[in-house]
Amino acid sequence: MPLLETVDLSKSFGGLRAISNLNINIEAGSIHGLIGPNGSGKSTFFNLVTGVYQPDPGSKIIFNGHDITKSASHDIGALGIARTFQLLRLFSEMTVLQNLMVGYHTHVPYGFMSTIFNNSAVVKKDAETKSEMMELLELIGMADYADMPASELSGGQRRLVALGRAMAMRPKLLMLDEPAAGLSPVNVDNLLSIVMALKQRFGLTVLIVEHILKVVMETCDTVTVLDYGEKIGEGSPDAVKDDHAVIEAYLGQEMDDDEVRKAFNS
Amino acid sequence: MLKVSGLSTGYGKLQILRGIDLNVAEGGIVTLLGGNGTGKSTFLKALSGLLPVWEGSIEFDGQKIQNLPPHEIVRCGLTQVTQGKDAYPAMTVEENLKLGAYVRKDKIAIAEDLERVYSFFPRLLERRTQLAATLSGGEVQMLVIGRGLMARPKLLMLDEPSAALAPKIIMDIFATINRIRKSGVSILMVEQNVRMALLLAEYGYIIRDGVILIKGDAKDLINDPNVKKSFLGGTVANSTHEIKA
Amino acid sequence: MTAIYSIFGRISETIEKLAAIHRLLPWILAFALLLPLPQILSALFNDYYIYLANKICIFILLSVGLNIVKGFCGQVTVGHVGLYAIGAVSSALISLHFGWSFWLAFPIGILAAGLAGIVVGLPSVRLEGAYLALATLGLGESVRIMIAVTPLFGSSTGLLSIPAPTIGSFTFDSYTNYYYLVLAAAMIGIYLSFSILRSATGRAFMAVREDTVAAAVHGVNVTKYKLLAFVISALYAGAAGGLFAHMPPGYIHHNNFTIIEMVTLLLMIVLGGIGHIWGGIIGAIIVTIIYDQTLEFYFYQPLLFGLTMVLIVIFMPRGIGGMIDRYLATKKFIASQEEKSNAAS
Amino acid sequence: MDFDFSSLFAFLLFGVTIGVVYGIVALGISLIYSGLDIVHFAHGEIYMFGAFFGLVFSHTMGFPYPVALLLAMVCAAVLGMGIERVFYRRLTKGGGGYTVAGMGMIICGFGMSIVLMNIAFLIWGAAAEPFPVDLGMPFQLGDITLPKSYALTAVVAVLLMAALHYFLKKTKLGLAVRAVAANKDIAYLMGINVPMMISLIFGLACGIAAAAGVLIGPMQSVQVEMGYLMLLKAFAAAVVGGFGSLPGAIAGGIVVGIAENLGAAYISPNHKDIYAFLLLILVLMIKPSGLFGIVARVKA
Amino acid sequence: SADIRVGITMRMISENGQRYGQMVMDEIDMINESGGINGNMLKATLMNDECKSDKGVANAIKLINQQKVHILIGSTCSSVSLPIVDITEKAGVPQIIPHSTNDKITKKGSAWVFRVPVSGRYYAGVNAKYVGENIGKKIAYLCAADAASQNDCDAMQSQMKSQHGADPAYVAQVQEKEVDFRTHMQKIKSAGVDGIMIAALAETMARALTQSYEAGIPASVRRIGSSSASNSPVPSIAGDAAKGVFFAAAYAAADSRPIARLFNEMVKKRYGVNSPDHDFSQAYDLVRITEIALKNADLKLDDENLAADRTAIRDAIANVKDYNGLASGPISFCAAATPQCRDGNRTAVLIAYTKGGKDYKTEVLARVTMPIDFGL
Ligand SMILES: Nc1ncnc2c1ncn2[C@@H]1O[C@H](COP(=O)(O)OP(=O)(O)OP(=O)(O)O)[C@@H](O)[C@H]1O
Ligand SMILES: Nc1ncnc2c1ncn2[C@@H]1O[C@H](COP(=O)(O)OP(=O)(O)OP(=O)(O)O)[C@@H](O)[C@H]1O
Ligand SMILES: [Mg+2]
Ligand SMILES: [Mg+2]
Repeated sequence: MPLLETVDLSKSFGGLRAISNLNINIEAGSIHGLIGPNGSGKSTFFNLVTGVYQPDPGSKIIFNGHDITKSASHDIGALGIARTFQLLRLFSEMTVLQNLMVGYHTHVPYGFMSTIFNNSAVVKKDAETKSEMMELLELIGMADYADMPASELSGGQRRLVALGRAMAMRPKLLMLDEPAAGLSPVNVDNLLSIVMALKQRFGLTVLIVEHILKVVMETCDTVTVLDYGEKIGEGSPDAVKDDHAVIEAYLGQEMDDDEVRKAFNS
Repeated sequence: MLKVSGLSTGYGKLQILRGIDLNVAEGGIVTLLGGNGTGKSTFLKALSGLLPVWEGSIEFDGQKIQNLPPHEIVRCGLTQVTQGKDAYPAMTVEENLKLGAYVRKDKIAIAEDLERVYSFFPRLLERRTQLAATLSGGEVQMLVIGRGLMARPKLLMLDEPSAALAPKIIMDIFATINRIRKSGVSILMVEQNVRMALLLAEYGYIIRDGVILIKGDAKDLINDPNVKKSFLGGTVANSTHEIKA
Repeated sequence: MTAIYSIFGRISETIEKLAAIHRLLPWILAFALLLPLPQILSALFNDYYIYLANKICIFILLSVGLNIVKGFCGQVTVGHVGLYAIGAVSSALISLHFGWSFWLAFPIGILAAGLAGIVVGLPSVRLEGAYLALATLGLGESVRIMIAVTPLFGSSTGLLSIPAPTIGSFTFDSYTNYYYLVLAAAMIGIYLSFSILRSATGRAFMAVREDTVAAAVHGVNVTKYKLLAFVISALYAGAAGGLFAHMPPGYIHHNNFTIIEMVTLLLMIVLGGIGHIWGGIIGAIIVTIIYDQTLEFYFYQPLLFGLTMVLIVIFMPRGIGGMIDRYLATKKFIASQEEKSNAAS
Repeated sequence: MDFDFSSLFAFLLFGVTIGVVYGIVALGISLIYSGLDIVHFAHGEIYMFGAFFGLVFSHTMGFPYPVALLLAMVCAAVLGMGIERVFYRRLTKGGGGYTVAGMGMIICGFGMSIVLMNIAFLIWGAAAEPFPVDLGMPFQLGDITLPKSYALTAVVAVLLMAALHYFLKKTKLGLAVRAVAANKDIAYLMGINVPMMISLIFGLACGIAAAAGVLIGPMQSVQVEMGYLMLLKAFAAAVVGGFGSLPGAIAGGIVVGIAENLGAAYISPNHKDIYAFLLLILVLMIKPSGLFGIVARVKA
Repeated sequence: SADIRVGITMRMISENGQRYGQMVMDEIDMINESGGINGNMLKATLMNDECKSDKGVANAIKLINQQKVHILIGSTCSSVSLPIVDITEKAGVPQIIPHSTNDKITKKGSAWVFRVPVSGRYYAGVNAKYVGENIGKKIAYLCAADAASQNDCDAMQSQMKSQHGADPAYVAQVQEKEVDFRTHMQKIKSAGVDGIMIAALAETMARALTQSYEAGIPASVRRIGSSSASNSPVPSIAGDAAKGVFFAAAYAAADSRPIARLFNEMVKKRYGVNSPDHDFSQAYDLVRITEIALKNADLKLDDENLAADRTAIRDAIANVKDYNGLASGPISFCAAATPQCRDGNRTAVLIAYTKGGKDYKTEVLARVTMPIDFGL
């Protein structure tokens, strides 16, 4: 049974149909790629699944056996879906560690009332959470920055924090919206190894949107290709890479250095 | 055309750049490469006047421009397209583009340039009356590059123009950049897509920890083993990522 | 200046040590230390300062509450005095009209303010920033006008002879006696604010403040936390209102709840540090004292207050609390740097 | 009881005539909001200063009323620009709106409002000053007398609104103003002289507020404390009309003016001042974008 | 000899408020210059309460505990005097009130409070009698939300009811600083009344008066003012609209007694006020009464005897009988803690403006001394 399943998922903005009748199955334990030209609806898909946008009537989203089509964002998060944002949206006035602690929110083992009546247990549990989060930071290599406000990090560092914050949710499904955009090639490799390590360690299912093909090709088990909100291809990375429609809509021809130079000048 | 020598700057008391020397020749195309957090965007901000220059000088077109207010630097012909994809969300695509030509007075030429931008990026033409807030990430990137062009700058600075773009479009963008260069605009480009950037550029600089580490002809750099290695120092985080699974 | 900082640092270290023994220990100790304050003030200065201490405690409740909703949850409300007024008027009315004891009227007043807090908070579900400020400004001012035009609420004469609380034959009718009551209330208020803000609830507030969409996606029920923040702060305001109403001479009037009072409250949290856990407390103490010391210059006092507010927002946006934090952070950073260089050598 | 239609007409007329004044002040508030993304809480005091300037020019210095109106507008504009330069500049650099700096801006506005009020108090004292202006006999509309000043106000309001609307929507400078509003760094990179643009916005908005002050002076006399109540009503007007929308500001002002007059006439005279706030809150809850507002949804 | 400490809390933010405060301070200085009181100097501390009760309370406590004053003067606003009554009673400090007219101040039953102005209950009685007999019974009321005006308005309505059986034709409560009365005026106009009572602070009243004429309510409908109608901003702001307005006050500038003429001269010279309203005269009378009382009190003026001195001063004020000053009638106090004893001034004078503007003129319509128990 797929972990996430969408049935006839649609979303229009005014006259624009950003997603139309999309059926996607994401198998548990897999790394699933979602690619497509700019504006093809990938981020919209993320927003629909995580409840940021409400899908059009007739759509259905099922996660782990629950129908989450109409659920609120925070309930969806509690069910085990974590995501990053294309534009990150870190809590910029909070420290890196606090960002992660918010990610952990749904697993906080005490309620509001115990913060009033049973403060010592709260303090103890927070200390535990903190060390857990520090471990996670260690894992993504940001432990040194734990007490720094997120606003003072560079673009690349922020991406890692966003990843960490999503991981702090202890999700079943991790959805990454262009996690490698703007990273230097070396750091792209680093990021990939971090994601792979996290996946193995926590038994994650991962959905990646990425334009850096290397990421998709090297990590994904299955790739879905969108164009104008519709699925135009799906399969293993290699199969998709050679799919004519996909090349036409998204990849373009592969070229060696000289061909590229020539293309520049054409 | 652009001559930067000994440039140092930073945020508050935190120094980021420590004496950068960099030149862009008239009609040339230069790329600045480096790991994350090494100070590339900071460098561009200093050139545009958004950050004060602590030390060193910036000479553009024979004129010293360090510490001029940003809008005057733009009038000198130096335009930057930022990394943040900052379009004006509450304005339409076309209004955004028109703003790019704010410093210009030649109405007819502006209209021509508008058509040109639309011909580079047909997607923008489809969405010309849409609010920029509703564009996809890649569309916004096209929009801000287009907007930069509208100023008809002498030197266009691009901060990661290909980030978050589909592969097919990246090709188009670089080709467009090349065309822009050919029309007489010099280009200074920060990139993470090292291969494409070095294929396009004539000259390259590699920055690390606020200093220029390597520089040279793009043709040489692309095959230089040190280039690859130097990226290892890029600090997404300080530690190297030996993951213990 | 550094002396002040290091004293503060020393104090916070000591507090932490004490808290390690038992979490309530620093609180009980502080309470015990502050208990003889009236006698000390009376001996050192005069009884007027006991009255001032009473007022500070009430202001602490107000500004700590305001800091929760504004500083931590980022909801720009300027209707806080309205809630304060509701707490005061309901508690006063209940004891005046039904003759109920303070110990019943006071909690009912708090609850009434809490309920009103939900009403004031409701706009926050849909509105942000400036819009919310306007909505709450309207609500706060409406409360004051309602009091001003409704005879039952005191109208323009005000509610007078609101009885002082009693326990058995002990009456809280002198400022010394009343001090024990407001001190206890303020301490409980501070303690609770620390508990709330240092837990997941506090972090959820901050997440809501920073980015509601990101907060929601990370499992924070944004609506719930916004309302929670408003209700908590309203409860604080209600408590402060009740205590103000029953404080001798037991008189409240609608012009105790104007925009000027609101601005004074704002000044408190701005000076103390918006979003700083000590912000409301530091602000309430300093502003009340400075205000008192400059009473003579009444011609220029509002001018100075306004100017202070403007300048603080511009030059010290994180207030005194933020300055202390930065100092401590820098110190910690330097220490860690030294450690590193030591390790290297 | 018979329904008294002539009275109803009178109430509507009162609502409209006071409403346009709310609208003029709201116009300035809206302009600053759409220009800088901040809500200017000291705007009521600028309006008050404008009224005093008008009084000084027309009574102390003896200029004719229209000249005094213009001079007061200029002076208030200069005052506003000065305040912005000296105090607000550092905050607006940090961006307005919902940012922490935006919150600081609101508080700073409150502080500035107190400062201005007390400066005015030190200069002119607390007593209300009469500001009689002879515009000739009032209009007689059947049973209702309408002083000419009210009619003049309405005309000025419409003119101001039209001029501003044209400026923002149709001129290049207007586009630049909107760009500065949204993102100052980027506006700089477009070659816009951001500091000058901000001064311009403030100057315009404050000049408009002064116009309202001078116009209302003859009807209500001039007093240091006149700003606060006007500010509240103008806020209500701006929100009801749609924050940032200029025709909305005037329309909102009229709606608020009518609402409070009808409310006072037919619901309860005691609660006249509450109706504006109720309307404000109602509009915010039901249609936060107001009658004419535009919403820019921000993409996730 | 030592200092007699006097604490004053007043509304020092309005222009006239400042003048009243200044007058009290000046008169005290003059007492000191002429040798003080039995050789003791008066030491006065003046504080501003902005007409806000919490500030007034703080001032009173500060003056009593920090300055250790022997006597407290204040406040001008009823809503500030009211809570201070409790403070002075508990602390045992005599409080003498310059301007507040609210009934409840003396009804609280404090033995420490004395009122120099005429209580609202007397004003209402005088006003209602005159209105009912000379103007008519159909009266509209506009009442502003400050304590004095509210009190005047309520008392007037109940007096019209009890003296003439008349119900109000229209009642509206407005904000303290209301600026737009046109809707009310329109309704009043359609109601066709005999008179309009406007109870508000001076500036608000002036605006209401002006707008009543703009609404087309003819001059034949008489405008009745609350006691603040005597304040000079009313005629100077309302201009022509002030003409014909009448009100009850404690002092008439048109008073022909020599003492009054001298006083008018003095106020004009010192404070630039053309013709002083009764708040000036009350402030002046208050200082004189205090002076008399202090002269008669046997004061030790050392720290041990502070309480005794305060009591002595209280008793001395209570002993002031038939003080004939500026007030239109004699002022007498007595020892019991009752309104009868502490509302010392029972004579109201009915005044009407005959000319508005900065150089306004008044005439006296009647002078009435009320029975001591009236309105209780
Ligand atoms: N809130 C919105 N209102 C109107 N249109 C929207 C909105 N959000 C997205 N769109 C439109 O929906 C389409 C899909 O956008 P989406 O962000 O999902 O693209 P994407 O596939 O993520 O692109 P990219 O790779 O460039 O990030 C775009 O054309 C965009 O303009
Ligand atoms: N506003 C700021 N305040 C303080 N420090 C900052 C700020 N912006 C960036 N920095 C710091 O300056 C350094 C350089 O940042 P910069 O944005 O120039 O890097 P970059 O080379 O563009 O990296 P990337 O490729 O990730 O965009 C980083 O270490 C970052 O933490
Ligand atoms: Mg996207
Ligand atoms: Mg960068």
